[in-house]
Amino acid sequence: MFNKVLIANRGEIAVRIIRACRELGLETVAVFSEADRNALHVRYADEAYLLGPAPSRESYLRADKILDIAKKSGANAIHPGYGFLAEREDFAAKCADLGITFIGPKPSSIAAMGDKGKARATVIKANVPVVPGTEAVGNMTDDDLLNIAPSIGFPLLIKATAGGGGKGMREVKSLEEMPTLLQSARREAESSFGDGNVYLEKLVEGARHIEFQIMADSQGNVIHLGERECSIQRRHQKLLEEAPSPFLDDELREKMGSVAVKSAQAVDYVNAGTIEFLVDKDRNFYFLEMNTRLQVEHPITEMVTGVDIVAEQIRIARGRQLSYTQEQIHFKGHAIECRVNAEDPFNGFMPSTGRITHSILPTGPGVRVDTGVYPGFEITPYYDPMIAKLIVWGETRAQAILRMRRALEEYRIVGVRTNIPFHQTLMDSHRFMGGQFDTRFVEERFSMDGSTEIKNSNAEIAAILATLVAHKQTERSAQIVRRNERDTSNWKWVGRWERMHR
Amino acid sequence: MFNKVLIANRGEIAVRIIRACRELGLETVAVFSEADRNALHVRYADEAYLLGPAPSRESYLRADKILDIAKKSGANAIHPGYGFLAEREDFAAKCADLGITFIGPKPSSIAAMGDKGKARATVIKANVPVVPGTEAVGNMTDDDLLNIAPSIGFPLLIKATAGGGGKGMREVKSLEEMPTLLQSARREAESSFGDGNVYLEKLVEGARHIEFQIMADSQGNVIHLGERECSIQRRHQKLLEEAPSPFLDDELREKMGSVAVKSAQAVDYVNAGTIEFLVDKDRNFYFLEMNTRLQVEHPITEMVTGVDIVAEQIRIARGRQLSYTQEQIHFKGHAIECRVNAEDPFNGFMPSTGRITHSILPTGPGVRVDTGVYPGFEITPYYDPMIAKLIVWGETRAQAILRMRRALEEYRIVGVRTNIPFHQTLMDSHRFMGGQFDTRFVEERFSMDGSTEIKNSNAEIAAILATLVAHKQTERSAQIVRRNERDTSNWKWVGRWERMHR
Amino acid sequence: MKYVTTIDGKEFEIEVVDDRHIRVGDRLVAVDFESVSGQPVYSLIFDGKSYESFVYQGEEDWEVLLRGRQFQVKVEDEREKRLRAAAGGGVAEGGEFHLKAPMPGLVVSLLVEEGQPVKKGQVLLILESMKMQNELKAPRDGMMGRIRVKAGESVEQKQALLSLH
Amino acid sequence: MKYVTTIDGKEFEIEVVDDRHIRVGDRLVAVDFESVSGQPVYSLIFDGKSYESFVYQGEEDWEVLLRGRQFQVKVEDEREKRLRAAAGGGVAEGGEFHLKAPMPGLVVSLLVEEGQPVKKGQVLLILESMKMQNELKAPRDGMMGRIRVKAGESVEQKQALLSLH
Repeated sequence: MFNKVLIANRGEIAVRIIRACRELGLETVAVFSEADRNALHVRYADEAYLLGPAPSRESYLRADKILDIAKKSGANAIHPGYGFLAEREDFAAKCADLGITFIGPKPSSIAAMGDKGKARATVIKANVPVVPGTEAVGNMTDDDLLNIAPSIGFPLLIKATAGGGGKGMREVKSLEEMPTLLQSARREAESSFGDGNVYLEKLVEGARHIEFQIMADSQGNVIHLGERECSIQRRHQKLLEEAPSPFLDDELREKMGSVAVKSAQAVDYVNAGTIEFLVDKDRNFYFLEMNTRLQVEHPITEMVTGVDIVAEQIRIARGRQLSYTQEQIHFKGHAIECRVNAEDPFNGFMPSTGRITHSILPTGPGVRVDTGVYPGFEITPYYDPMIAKLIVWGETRAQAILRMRRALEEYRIVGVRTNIPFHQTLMDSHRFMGGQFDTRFVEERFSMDGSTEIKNSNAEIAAILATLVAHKQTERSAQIVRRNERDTSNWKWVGRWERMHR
Repeated sequence: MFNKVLIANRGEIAVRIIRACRELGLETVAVFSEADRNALHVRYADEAYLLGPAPSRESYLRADKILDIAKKSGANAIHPGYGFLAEREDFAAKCADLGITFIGPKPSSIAAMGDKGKARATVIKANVPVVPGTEAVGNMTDDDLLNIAPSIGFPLLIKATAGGGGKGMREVKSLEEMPTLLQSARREAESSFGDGNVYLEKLVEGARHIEFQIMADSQGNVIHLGERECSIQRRHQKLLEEAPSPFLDDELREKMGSVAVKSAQAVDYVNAGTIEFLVDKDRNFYFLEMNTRLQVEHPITEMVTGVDIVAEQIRIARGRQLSYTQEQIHFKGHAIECRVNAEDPFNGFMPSTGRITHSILPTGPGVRVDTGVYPGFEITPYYDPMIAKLIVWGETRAQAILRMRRALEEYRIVGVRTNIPFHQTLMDSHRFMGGQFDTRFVEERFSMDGSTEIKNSNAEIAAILATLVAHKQTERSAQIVRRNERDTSNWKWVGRWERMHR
Repeated sequence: MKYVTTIDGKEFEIEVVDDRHIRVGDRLVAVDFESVSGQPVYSLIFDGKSYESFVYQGEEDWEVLLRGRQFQVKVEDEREKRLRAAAGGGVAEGGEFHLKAPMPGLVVSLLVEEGQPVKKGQVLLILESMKMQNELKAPRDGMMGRIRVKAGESVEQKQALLSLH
Repeated sequence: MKYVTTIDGKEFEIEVVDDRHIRVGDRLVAVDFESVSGQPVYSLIFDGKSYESFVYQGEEDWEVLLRGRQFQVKVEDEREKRLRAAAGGGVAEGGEFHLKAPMPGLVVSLLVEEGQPVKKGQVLLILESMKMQNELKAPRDGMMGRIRVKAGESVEQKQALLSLH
């Protein structure tokens, strides 16, 4: 049984995993790029080793170096977190070869679900409903895809087979625009995953994106921990998740949960995983894909079930049985997660980089913040812009929204722009409060302007604030000019000396 | 029903109450002293009014000014927090006179329990067991007390009748030393509470300090939310609390809980309150006193019961029924609170003041921090040294201890010394882990030195760290000297000019 | 000092009387204004109400982030205001536009050539940053001027990328 | 640069070879040492192990707070060490002791008078700070020297309160 875990990741998730290890009494090994020498995961781990330069390809994606460090440090397990090497079959297989426990599923399960095309084929065999789309598997050429597209019908989606997080995804409205979009999707997929393969899927309109957390042990027990509502997205990037979904009732939850379990069983799944579904207006649901790893938004499930998913992952990897049966999983209250990104919501969500000079975290009852940044830390352009996850729990959805609202109001981050104002505007949106949204909501029916009434009532205050700051600045620069005058007086005097004595 | 709440307090508890109000949709009014202009409670509240200079007597104890501000701002309720005006019958009565809801018990209950001597008499009538001591009520003279003392027996405790938090408390070993100690106890009581009255109580040896949280509504429903173990104290100041107590079983919990409820009923109690008990080695328990207010350590009860005590206080004050019956209160897991004080544990717990220049809060699953400070805030000598409460929850006591250990390790506060190392040493103590402690543990059987084995293994690292810092400093000052040499070169040149042309 | 402060075309006349008082229009009001922790975070107590805000200097105007809303605020003292009124207030519309890199990143591809006419909203260049492909678009119709970068080139924030006539 | 660093009487010979290497005794070891956020917080990666510590300059020695333990560390370069050895190393024991206020506060009462003999541990003065009455005691036996404060007086941190011969 392992006792030292290497965390092959960075940022908040590396910190999250270190916490779980420490609470289980396991030693931790961090790896880091040159940009991350002072990152929190390096500071919190028992050991830390440099991987290489900042770009991921030269650091966090260097499987060879990571395995060398595992050997050198004596780490006998690796937790991959999400992203980077988390869904790389070859990496999981190499760990096994070296006698290192990969804290995740078997390589074969990663392979079966990692290629999204293959995954569809696999679950179709297990009678799991899927979104209509390409069913052939493998390297389809542009010609193949252009031929098949009309039979699927428009609008449709081009998706990266190795994909995730909306990267390499394009929406296609007509056959005419498809060649260009295929090209750009492949380009993005190649640059994100080193694999330019894509497949097609019918675009389900008015759909919700709802996923189920499953946990499976090596004794063959598989349970689900309920769903997460992930429809609040922008450019296929999740921005906010909640559990439970306001759209599901107990009956549908049970039905989808058992399909999720069946999907996991279809690939002999072990450890934590997530089955993503699309749910249409009429409550038909379709398997989208399986994420064979820990999910960014796992904390909301932890908040409503009381299960520590990362600790449970580690226990499973140590060969233990699941700590819970399906009957022992109870849902209590409502949890919401806001992803705090270094992006300017008033400027097209443009990424923002720079040094965090000041920060105040919201705290208090029912609030959890998972973050890897702190005052003094530099946000670089090399990695994902997500700098924190703000998670709240409330007895009801309404209470959770009120709590999230006050937590967002309390949160201060200075030095980079963040999307906190986006989340604040969202919390004030009547459609969001009413649970009336689908995956297009943010892009199509949401505006950062919010209520003009509220805006007008604060305009005078904004005017006063700007005026006072501008006034302060004018006064200060006047003082600097005066001080400089004094400072240079000696030089003037030297000049006079020169002239006098020339 | 009120809609705007004035919070007559400062620091973490003012922030805690503002959060509860905001989550209930109530407007908040902060009050502040000159030292607290930039305090978090001022920044977070909807409105804020200056009370006066830093000393409490000129600010947070100015009931008259606070009531004026309530009128001016239209606040129709006041939450007193703990300390300051929280247990002042006259203040609660004045609120009622002005039609302002006092979020707490009736003035008569405060009076009945606020004078500790009267409280003993009241509960004795209700057949609640008390620690042997003075039963007469009122202003006992030193002579009265010296006469009674031998019949109680030594060692005994002198306690302030208006007291709380160990202020004005003295332990007396013999009649000879009693006059001096009476004098100093009265002096401290006078300065802390404006009331120099004291009473006597037998010192129960090997005792644990265990308290019960009760909640009562104005319809006459009274429930308890279980106990808190508060035996980890130093100079009668609580340092760490946990729930449940490792010393209690279900049977004793039920018995003490029903006595707690009976004690509250004896004074027609409404709102949140705490019954403090001493429990001796043989599990006999004695009523000590009732705190007729929100308690510092209320969050651990919130963590194990899921009840938001402050929100419930507000609901009760609005005339609502309790949200829970006794049967609906379930205890889940284990919670621990460490009080983080600005005190140097390596220097006799001397208070430490100064500006906080940097801070990183521990976060993640099961961790809550209630604090009123942030980087840039100045810790002044005017108020209580407690700057934060670190609270963790775990499925078991062992898990809570491991989680607290990792949270303490993560916590960074720079600018003032804190007692975090004390808590770290405590978490490593085998006696603490084994639940084997009483109220004397910290003072008599605990040392900050901890295991010498661990200390030795880190000594080399400490030596390296100090050497590298010293080396860096030497290098830096060398550079400054060199830079100054360059800077002054112009002046030398002027000197030369002068000499040349003289 | 008297200021004319403008938000969305609405003007506020604000006079800073002394450290503790301002006049808004005709009203004299007590203000308690502090910057927090030496950061561009400001706490304002105005009429008893407690506000906190981030105030940044933008390219031209001040940006005020208050309660989740952003305000573009122009602050001018009386003299500036008069000067601008005298100049006619017209800001040149048709001049040359210089596209600068809004963040550090990698130029993934250039979608236009020098001398080519472009339409408002047309994608000119793709910049990869933080693992996202960001499309930089033309702010108006025009003709491509000088292009200063090549595909595959890394650029710094604010580095000039290309011009539009 | 070579240093002799002492903790609890135990000496460590540490040579700073360059920015990335030190020699501890005979061992040459790679170190990665950084201060964090410009604070007296230091991150040290030594032999692969990651340590973080607060390092403060105390009155005489360095104070290192590491994993919940505090170490008093004396760092001397070789030259200082030799000078001290030559001087015999004896620090005067019996000299005058000046009691300074360890924190700002209010002198509640003075329990001694000038010229009075006092015993080690005897309470000399009560200082109220942060709502606590703090007893300041004699560090050794001696005779009271000059008393510089009165009861009821507010004092600053490090202000001289009284002397002990």
